[in-house]
Amino acid sequence: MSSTSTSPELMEFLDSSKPRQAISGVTVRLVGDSGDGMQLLGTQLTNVSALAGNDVATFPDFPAEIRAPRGTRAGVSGYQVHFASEEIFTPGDGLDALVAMNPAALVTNIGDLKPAGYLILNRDSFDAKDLKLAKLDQDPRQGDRLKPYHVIEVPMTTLTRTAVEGTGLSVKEADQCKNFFAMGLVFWLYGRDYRPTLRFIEAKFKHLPAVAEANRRALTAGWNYGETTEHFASTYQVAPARLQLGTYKNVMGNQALAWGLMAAAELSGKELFVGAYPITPASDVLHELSRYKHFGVRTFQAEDEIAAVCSAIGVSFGGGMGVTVSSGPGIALKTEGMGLAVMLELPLLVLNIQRGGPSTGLPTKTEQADLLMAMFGRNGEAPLPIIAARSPADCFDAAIEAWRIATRLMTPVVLLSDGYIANGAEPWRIPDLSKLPKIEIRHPAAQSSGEPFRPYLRDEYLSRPWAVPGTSGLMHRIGGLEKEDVTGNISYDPKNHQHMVNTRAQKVANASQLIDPVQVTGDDSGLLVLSWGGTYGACYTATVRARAQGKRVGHAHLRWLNPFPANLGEILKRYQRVLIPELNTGQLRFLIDAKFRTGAIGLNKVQGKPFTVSELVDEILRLA
Amino acid sequence: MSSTSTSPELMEFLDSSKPRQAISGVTVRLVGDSGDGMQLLGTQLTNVSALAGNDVATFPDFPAEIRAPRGTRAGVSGYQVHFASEEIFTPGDGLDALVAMNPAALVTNIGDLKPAGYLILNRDSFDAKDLKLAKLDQDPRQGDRLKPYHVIEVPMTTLTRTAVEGTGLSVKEADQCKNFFAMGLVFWLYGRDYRPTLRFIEAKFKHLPAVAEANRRALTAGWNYGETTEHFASTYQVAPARLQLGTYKNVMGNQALAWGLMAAAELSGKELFVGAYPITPASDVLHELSRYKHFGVRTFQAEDEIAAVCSAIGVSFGGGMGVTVSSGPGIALKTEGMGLAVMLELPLLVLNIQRGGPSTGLPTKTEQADLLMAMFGRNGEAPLPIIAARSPADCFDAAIEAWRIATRLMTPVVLLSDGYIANGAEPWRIPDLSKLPKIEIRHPAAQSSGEPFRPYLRDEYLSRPWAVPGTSGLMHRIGGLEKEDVTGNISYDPKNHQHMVNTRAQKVANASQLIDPVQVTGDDSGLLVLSWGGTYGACYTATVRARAQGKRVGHAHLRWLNPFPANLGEILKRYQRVLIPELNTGQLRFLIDAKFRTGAIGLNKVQGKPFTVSELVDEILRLA
Amino acid sequence: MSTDLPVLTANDFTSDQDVRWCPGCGDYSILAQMKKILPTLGIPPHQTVFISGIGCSSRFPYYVNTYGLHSIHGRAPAFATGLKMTRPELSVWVITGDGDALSIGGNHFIHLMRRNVDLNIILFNNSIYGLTKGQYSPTSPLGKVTKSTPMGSLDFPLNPISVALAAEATFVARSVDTNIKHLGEVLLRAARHKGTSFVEVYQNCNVFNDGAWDYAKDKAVREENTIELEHGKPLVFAGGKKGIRLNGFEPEIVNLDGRVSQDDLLFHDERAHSPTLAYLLSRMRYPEFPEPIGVFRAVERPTYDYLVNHQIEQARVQRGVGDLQKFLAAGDTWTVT
Amino acid sequence: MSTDLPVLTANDFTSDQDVRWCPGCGDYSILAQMKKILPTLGIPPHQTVFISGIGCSSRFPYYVNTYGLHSIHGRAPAFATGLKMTRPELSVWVITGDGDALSIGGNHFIHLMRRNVDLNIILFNNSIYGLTKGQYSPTSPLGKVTKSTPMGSLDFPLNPISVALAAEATFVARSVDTNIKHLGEVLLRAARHKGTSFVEVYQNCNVFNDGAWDYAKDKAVREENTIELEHGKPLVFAGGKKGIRLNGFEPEIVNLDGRVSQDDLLFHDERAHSPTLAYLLSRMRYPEFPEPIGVFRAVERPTYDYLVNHQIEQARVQRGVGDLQKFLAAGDTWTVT
Ligand SMILES: Cc1ncc(C[n+]2csc(CCOP(=O)(O)OP(=O)(O)O)c2C)c(N)n1
Ligand SMILES: Cc1ncc(C[n+]2csc(CCOP(=O)(O)OP(=O)(O)O)c2C)c(N)n1
Ligand code: SF4
Ligand code: SF4
Ligand SMILES: [Mg+2]
Ligand SMILES: [Mg+2]
Repeated sequence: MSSTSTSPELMEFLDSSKPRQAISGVTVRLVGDSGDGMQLLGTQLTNVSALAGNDVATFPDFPAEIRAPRGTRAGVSGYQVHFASEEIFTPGDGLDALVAMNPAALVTNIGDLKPAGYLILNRDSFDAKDLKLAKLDQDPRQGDRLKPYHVIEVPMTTLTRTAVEGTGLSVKEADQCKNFFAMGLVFWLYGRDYRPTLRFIEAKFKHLPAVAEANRRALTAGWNYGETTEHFASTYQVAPARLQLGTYKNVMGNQALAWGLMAAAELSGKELFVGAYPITPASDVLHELSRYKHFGVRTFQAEDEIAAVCSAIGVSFGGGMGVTVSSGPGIALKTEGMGLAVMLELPLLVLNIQRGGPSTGLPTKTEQADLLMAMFGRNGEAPLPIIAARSPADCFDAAIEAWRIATRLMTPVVLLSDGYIANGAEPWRIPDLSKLPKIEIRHPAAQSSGEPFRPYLRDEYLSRPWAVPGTSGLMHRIGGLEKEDVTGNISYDPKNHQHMVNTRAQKVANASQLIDPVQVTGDDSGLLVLSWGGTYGACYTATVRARAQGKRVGHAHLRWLNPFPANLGEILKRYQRVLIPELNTGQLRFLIDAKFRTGAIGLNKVQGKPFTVSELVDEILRLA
Repeated sequence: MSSTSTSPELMEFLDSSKPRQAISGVTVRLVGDSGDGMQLLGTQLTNVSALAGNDVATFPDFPAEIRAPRGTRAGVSGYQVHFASEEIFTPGDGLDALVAMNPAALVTNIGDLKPAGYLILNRDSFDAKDLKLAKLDQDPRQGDRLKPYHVIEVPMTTLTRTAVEGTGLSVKEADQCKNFFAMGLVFWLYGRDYRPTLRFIEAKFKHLPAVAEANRRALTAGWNYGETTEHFASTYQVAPARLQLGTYKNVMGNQALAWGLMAAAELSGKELFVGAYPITPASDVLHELSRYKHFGVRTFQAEDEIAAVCSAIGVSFGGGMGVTVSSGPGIALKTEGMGLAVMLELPLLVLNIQRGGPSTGLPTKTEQADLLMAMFGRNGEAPLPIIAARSPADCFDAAIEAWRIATRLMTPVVLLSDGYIANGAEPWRIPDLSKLPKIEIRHPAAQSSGEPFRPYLRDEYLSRPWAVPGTSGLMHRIGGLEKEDVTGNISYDPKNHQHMVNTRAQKVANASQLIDPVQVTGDDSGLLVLSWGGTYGACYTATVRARAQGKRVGHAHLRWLNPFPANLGEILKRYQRVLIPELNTGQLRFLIDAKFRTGAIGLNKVQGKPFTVSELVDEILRLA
Repeated sequence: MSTDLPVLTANDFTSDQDVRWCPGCGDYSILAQMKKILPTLGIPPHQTVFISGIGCSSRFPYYVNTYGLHSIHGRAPAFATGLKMTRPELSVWVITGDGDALSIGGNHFIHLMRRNVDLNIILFNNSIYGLTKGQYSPTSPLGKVTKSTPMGSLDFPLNPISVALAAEATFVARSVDTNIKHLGEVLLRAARHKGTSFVEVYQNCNVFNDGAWDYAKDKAVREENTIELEHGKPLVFAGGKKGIRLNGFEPEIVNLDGRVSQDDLLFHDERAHSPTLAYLLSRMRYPEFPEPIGVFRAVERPTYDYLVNHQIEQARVQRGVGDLQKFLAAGDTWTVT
Repeated sequence: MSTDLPVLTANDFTSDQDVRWCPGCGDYSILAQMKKILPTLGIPPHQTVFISGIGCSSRFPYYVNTYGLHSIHGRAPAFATGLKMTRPELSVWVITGDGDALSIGGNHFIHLMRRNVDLNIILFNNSIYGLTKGQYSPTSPLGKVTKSTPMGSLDFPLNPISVALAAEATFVARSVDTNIKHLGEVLLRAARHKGTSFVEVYQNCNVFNDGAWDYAKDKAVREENTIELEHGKPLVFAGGKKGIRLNGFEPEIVNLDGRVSQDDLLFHDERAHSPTLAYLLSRMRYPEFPEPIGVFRAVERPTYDYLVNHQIEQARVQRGVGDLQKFLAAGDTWTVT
């Protein structure tokens, strides 16, 4: 299913007879029961908005249970979409519209709706049973609580049932179409082109024509409902954003990560191998990659995370592209294997899609609390480079860069993403692969001198040769015991050990010569906001806003956490204060303080949720 | 075999006819092939010296191989003993005497012998084959190399064979007695009482009377050789040290650790459980404890380190004393389990007998490089208290203190020791258990209200109740998912998560109210030497010496690495400079810099060996 | 004060937590049977402990009003072993899934079996990873199309019963979630066995692997596709119309049509000295054979917890109860006065 | 340029490293046999890889002049699986110990078996932890007194052959370190088998467990205590004087004294469809029975590395070789101009 819609004007045809109000951006959250298809609804709204040329950022949020009890608060699943005619970097703070499919969804989300925002409810889901499931004594629609909002109650279930009558669906099946009714209504309200969704329905229900027909009808019914009801005085129009020239598609973080790995493989002339054990929110990387066997991608669902990392090291030993992906608890299990990779000095990517911790923690929630584990979570002195992706689309580039460093320096690299990035979506400019720099990899050639091969002879970056089994004359044996430099033989010599510890550290430090210096946006004195990973968008946006309010604020974002870019110390010095916002208790701040002794200020949130821009703005205004 | 020798005068009877020279302390190193019994020899010398009332400190050093090829450099095994008439804290730097059983042992150790020191060689082991095994082109006794020393060549093999003639031993067996010959000679030289060793021989070879007799004869022959040969002009006499009043015995670190755990169990009214998987240098804790079943000690050799830590957590859940012990690579495997223990808030001791890393590293060598793994080696925000033992005897107290905090705060505690402490030995004053403070543990009593039990209701230190299965009315379920405070129910609530992350951190921080403030010896301004773990003795001794040379130097030693003692920040401020010597690349320094932003100076050695006092003195003189 | 034991009911074993499995999940049925047999064991809730790993099935402890530990993925046997070694008087159940027990937890599983710790381990086998939303598991058939194997899985499945038997298990049984009478009986037998009782339960995951066990569940066909093992009885199925006979080492299906009589059939012996018969039965798989349900093997061997605690007692008899002060003061000592 | 293959010798497979096992260790003998068979396989050293875990036995790779990976404790099968999936043309050997394979590595071991990755795994079974100086291992007998079990071990031992068979192994064999002819032949058979070849070798640790296998090694008694398996042949031992007959599911020893003939004996079938016979043989343990040595089972099943790479090819046939640029540009896209 490939379609390139180059002209937003097409939408004219779908336009409403009602007046159209132009706005620069909208944040909508769709909430309902896990079984209500909210994730699908959100994905479609994201997609059509992206296709409309808007910039888009999303935030899906779902429970840990597969199917938490229907109608309960624990079962509420949500999807937030922010689309705009300007470049945006977060899924938005306050909601312009909230679509709530049941009382549990309403009460758990209403707090985020802006005053005067649209609250669209499924009126059919507010009977006594629904209220009881949501543990409500009283109907939340009674009293003054909803007064501040523009409440629109729609009998969605009834209207959907009517719309799909005659398709042959059972009542239960018919009711499952109501998310498409809601979708139609939302699409109408924001002037979205629903034809991509019609195509989606066609493809998805190829083998269930009745269901396809019912969903199409529900979607149209929702649209028509908006057009005919008196509730809405006007529709809203969000013009295309002026993004960089190019062809775009909408990507989720885990998808972009998978594609980035495939691109890195291609750029380095390797075939990709990913050893993984399923774990939320990392599994989708495995799922995605398992579909591309025709690209030579080998995925291995190992018996556990230990086997996963070890299999990947085995692959790298064999000259392949060894990658492993997991999340917190799974990464904890890989630490011994990662230590071995440090000792072997083989390239390896360890992807950690961070989630709420500690322990099993909050599996479906986001957090940035595995940075120090990435730095120090191995026995002995076992440094390795660490890179963090900053947004869904950025995962693509981060994967390539990680592999570039891993192969150049013959070292395992940790790539940090998180649940927010992994499941979030944004427009991604499709790169021209032929223009991306190749990843040069040289394997030493066969040798017939009869001399023993020297696997730890180093180059100018202290990187050792990647000799590949099958090459004649290069037979060598390596392992986890300390080894003599150059020869790679086991060595218990004290001086050699010191030398090797220093060398491994220096090699990782050398990465700072291979990575970009950190760049600052905004002011170059006053307050510096220093961010890493998925908080990029919120921090960037907040600094823009703070400057708009006349504050002297700069923003720097760290892509590499280890080593730090060479110019970081010098940049930190320019500012009077440094604010480090993190979704942990201050892990980067800890590293920065230890290294630069800046006395940075932390803004720390550990709630399984990303920062809102306003939380950041408030803090910046307080400090700047 | 219990014997209390209260009177060093007994030794008179064993005294030599040669003149006796009184000295305050001696450092002897015994080196030979792994098969030569050097460890046994060293242990005996340690023992008799301790029994003579000397203060003693030792440093055994042996290869990773079980039996490295005989006579090679890789196979050299050594044991250094420092005994003195004053309190000492290290096994000594320069050697007063070196006993070398073969050429490989000679060339790999001669560098540490002081000029004019005794070099005692087994002349029978210097034939062409021996030289070849040691990869020597030339006999090291030739040329000027040994000129600076007092070389005494003894045909030990020949003399031993003669001595044991008639006992019925084969030549091979006879040759195995030559370490006792060497022992006799050394005992003679330093006026050691050899009767405890005779008792040892009797007990050890109870079932091999011929071997016992031969060893006895070899020992006596060695003694007599000293007495009759012209080589020695005098013997040396080291008077008893003026240690604190009390009854002493000689302990090795792992032994003291095991006994400390048993004492902690007794003090808290618990039975001890240790789940472990063998690993050097931690296995001896398991071995030692497995012998005390009549104390109710249950040892469990688990299938791996993961099972080991999990079994211990299971025990703690059941109200028992759950302990697990391992070393670096094994601890790496425990990280997921430790994270769970943090979440469960159950007491647990995780003992890490650190060794050279990373990865398999240098299994039989010492290092302090797992501190940051102890701090941060878990996914998510998972803080726990960390204590480090400072010497072999101190392991006893550290174990008790660790368990006291673990139970008081319901938290896993990491106890760090290292290979140097584990295998080193020193005199230990046997405590009066009845005078040690009890470890108060209260388990909530049965409840019949029918109300659900609240497992996360906290006390003034934020500690939760330790309700034990089998208690009626307290049934509750806990796990690794984030839980609601007080009730312990699973909770995905953002605010609760923040609260729990903060609470767990605060609880660990509260330990600073329960531990001793850090104490400074020496000057309270100038240079502060800040140490932790096994470098205590060397740092203490070095600061004493530096002060003796007129420098303004203080010494502070950290027993708790997390949290830091409450007064640490204030103490650091008093000094102009802070020097942190560590057997790693600067891990404590990193923590100190991050927390106090002191800009401490590191002295870092990663050579699998402890600091020598003079290395430290040199650095202190340079800085103070 | 009355000393009568209160009569317990399923209610006493019901916790106050909402059950959060998908509607229709086979786990409900297993929970119901468990809550039915628990009150009959004469063990009060507070002397019962449920320990689980991670997975849908591993949520089980939250739903029974006993002590419970929802641990980490695959490691429940290790927690349970430690607990039982030190608290042998407690009744301990381990709840696990096919991924939990046989993928990440395979090693602890076999070591639990060989040690024969006196506890019960119930494996909810849905041949899929439920909680992580549908990847294949070690019991998924070859060629299974799942989220992680879009072209079909390539890993030859493990047979949990075979593995348990090879790992020296003393009690091995199988049942089916919806065959509630059978399941209840098997759980009861497991509870009563001294030693590690391993029960594999075919459990339907109606969301990610619906119908995987239909052949063993559907009333219409289950008599053809399963065979109930009864100690000392011949292997008869299909309502008495068919049986299993031995042909060398291979079982074969025979019609009990008169020419072959029950006496010619293979007789079940759950107490056989060697596990070979049980192993042979474990190799009978659908569709070639009806799959045995019931108790494959039930033999006695001293339990690990017994042996451990017995050794403690022995040591105390041999050496006296340890006196720590005396112990510390013993050996080569000297006194500074 | 000549295309003749150079004739290889044991020397070509000898590395420049000093061998550091204890004098007298059984590992030497296994190394010698390995270096004897390697040159006969027609695979040059540079296409051969040895992967090991940690233990005395796991030092093995250093001593053969091939590519080698001395990995971490228990995980060698995982490294080897990754390597072989991506480099199926290499000849891969895994060297492991009884602790390495069955204690910490038990899970990887069973998953290797079921996947049937085309490699050879040789377990040096000395029934002890050598490298860590003498703790009991999963194959140590009950009651074994070791450093960690001064009153005797309580863990019922695992039977490596039974476990391998239950984990769906396709090639399972056993030999003895000093029975060099037999060992050489078994290693050769293992090398030639397509799929995972598992060989248990009884290896003497003369330092920490000397004599553990004397019954199977000593010339004087080994004929009485072992039985050489030969495909299609009756189970005869003790120089032809005794044999093994089946009594129900239990083997029994019979004297071949004329009243019982070879035809009455159990015949070995290493290719049997079901692994039950091999399993039964694995249960024959000293001292009750002579222990079988040789090949218990050797059957064909597609190898994991083949299947993985075949799926890649299939995908390419079905969907064409992937064009990444085209792939990235596909789907719902829009262009900003
Ligand atoms: C260390 C670790 N790895 C992975 C996971 C993710 N995970 C949770 S449950 C599960 C498997 C569930 O399958 P199964 O054991 O069959 O249980 P089911 O959900 O089917 O009942 C996985 C992979 C985890 N929680 N921890
Ligand atoms: C993670 C980890 N745990 C423990 C060890 C220590 N260790 C090394 S080898 C070994 C067991 C050796 O026994 P086995 O596998 O039977 O090999 P053998 O030495 O007998 O040949 C152990 C426990 C280790 N190196 N790594
Ligand atoms: S996903 Fe499957 S196993 Fe899990 S609760 Fe739902 S139906 Fe049951
Ligand atoms: S300890 Fe045992 S297994 Fe290890 S090398 Fe020595 S004899 Fe061999
Ligand atoms: Mg499952
Ligand atoms: Mg072994």
